Amino acid sequence: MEIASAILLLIGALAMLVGGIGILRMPDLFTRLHAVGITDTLGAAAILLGLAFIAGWGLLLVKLFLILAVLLLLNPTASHALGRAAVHGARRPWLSAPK
Amino acid sequence: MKRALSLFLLLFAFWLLLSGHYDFWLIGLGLISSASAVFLARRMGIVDAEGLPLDLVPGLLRYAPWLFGTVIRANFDVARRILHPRLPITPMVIRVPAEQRTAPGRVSYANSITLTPGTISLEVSDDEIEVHALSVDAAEDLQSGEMGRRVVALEAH
Amino acid sequence: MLILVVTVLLGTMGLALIRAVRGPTVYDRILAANAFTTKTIVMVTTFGFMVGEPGLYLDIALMYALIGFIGTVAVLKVSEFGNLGQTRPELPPKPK
Amino acid sequence: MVEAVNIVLLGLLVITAVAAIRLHDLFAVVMMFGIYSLLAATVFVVLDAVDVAFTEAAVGVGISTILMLTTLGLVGRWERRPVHRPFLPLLVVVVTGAALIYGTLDMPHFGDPDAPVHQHVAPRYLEQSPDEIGIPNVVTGVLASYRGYDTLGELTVIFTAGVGVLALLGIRRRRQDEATRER
Repeated sequence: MEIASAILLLIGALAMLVGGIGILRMPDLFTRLHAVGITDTLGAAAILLGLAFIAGWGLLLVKLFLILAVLLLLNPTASHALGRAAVHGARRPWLSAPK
Repeated sequence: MKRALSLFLLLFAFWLLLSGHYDFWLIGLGLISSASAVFLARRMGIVDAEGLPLDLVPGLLRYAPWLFGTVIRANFDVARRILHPRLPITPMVIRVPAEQRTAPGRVSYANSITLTPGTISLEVSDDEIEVHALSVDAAEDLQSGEMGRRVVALEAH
Repeated sequence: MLILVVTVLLGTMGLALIRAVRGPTVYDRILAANAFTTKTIVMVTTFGFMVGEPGLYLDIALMYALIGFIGTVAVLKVSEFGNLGQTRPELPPKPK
Repeated sequence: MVEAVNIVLLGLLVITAVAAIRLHDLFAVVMMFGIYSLLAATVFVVLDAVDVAFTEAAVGVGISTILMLTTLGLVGRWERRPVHRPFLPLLVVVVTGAALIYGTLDMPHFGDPDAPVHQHVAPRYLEQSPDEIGIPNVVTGVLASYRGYDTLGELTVIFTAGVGVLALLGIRRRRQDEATRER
């Protein structure tokens, strides 16, 4: 149980770190959105699941899953809204040369 | 009416969960506030198939695990690209057909696309979704249409 | 382990903040603020477990999640329409 | 460890504040203020002031952001060039700040159990309020019952302020409606 939790927490922390690096390294807004996607899905999910292993059965577990559900439902909506607003604000995505 | 009742039960369950105190007086207050929230929502006219998509719930139980697996695989792919010293990304904008019949179905599809790192839905129209993809692989994965088929199946339940 | 996670999360909050400071477009700042909110939520939750009193902190994290989303959507609405919907024409009434 | 978290959060807070001052795009400044409020709320959480954190998050991240954005809809997005140099205000602020910091030197140490605040009514609130009022949260009990009239007065003030703000923000809409009607 403890080991599973530790592994999940480690994966989550790494994903958060990679996402943060991605936000800095990516060349434009739209590619940065993908990096945010990592922190929002794998990062948050792995850390919250890892904490769920520590929490054990009870109200805490339900609340942890509630937070996770809220994040997984709302974050893509926010990302989509951001991308859409940027397109409408005449930001053209940086595109690679076609192969 | 059925939707209003289930919304009331959902809200009340949420209230109980956050309250943590279960005596007569406080539970009574919770009942009153949930009931007034449902009343207001009905007056606003948002208790319908779009505001409370109960029809999608049974199918969701089968769709969620598959989506979870896909999202994790996509995560590792994008993470590898971010950490790669030469940043091997080929951003592109593609259009994928959205064959879902209902608005909640299309929204689920668009949200699933965004939830998967590597693809982000930019614009949703009646029969198409404009998608920004980080790499050729991510775009091809989406264009294979498996996710779209599964969301259509999610609606059929 | 929890201490490590909180440290990493604080670090990534810093990374998101750098993006918010550097911009360059306003959308990048919104994106950074959004990512920052997510990281704060997870950080507060983990911090609650670290100090051994998770119940309180979970409620706060939940509220951050809900309010942060409202904030982001309000900001995006303004950036797209120029205001929060005061000057948009009335939608036609829904048929009953 | 808790102190370390606090220091890091305060450091991020300073960075955010400086960035908010230096930016000239007011829209971006609102974003920085959102981050600032979230950080401040998190500092309150770390200091165990959970109720204050709730308020700060709800007001700072939620309502103020929306109010400031509505204001931007009225006044435009870009900061005007200041008319005169801000050296005198800077001097006033620095002197006031120094006086306040000097004043804190006489205050009891942070978290000191012998501080006057913790001697007078606080123990009674903590020990008796569950029996006397029956509200599980002590802070709510104090605000809504022991200091009920205070809270009522505060609510009146906040309500008046809210009416004033809404009246200011609503002007533009009526004019535009009339303009469209005349057209």
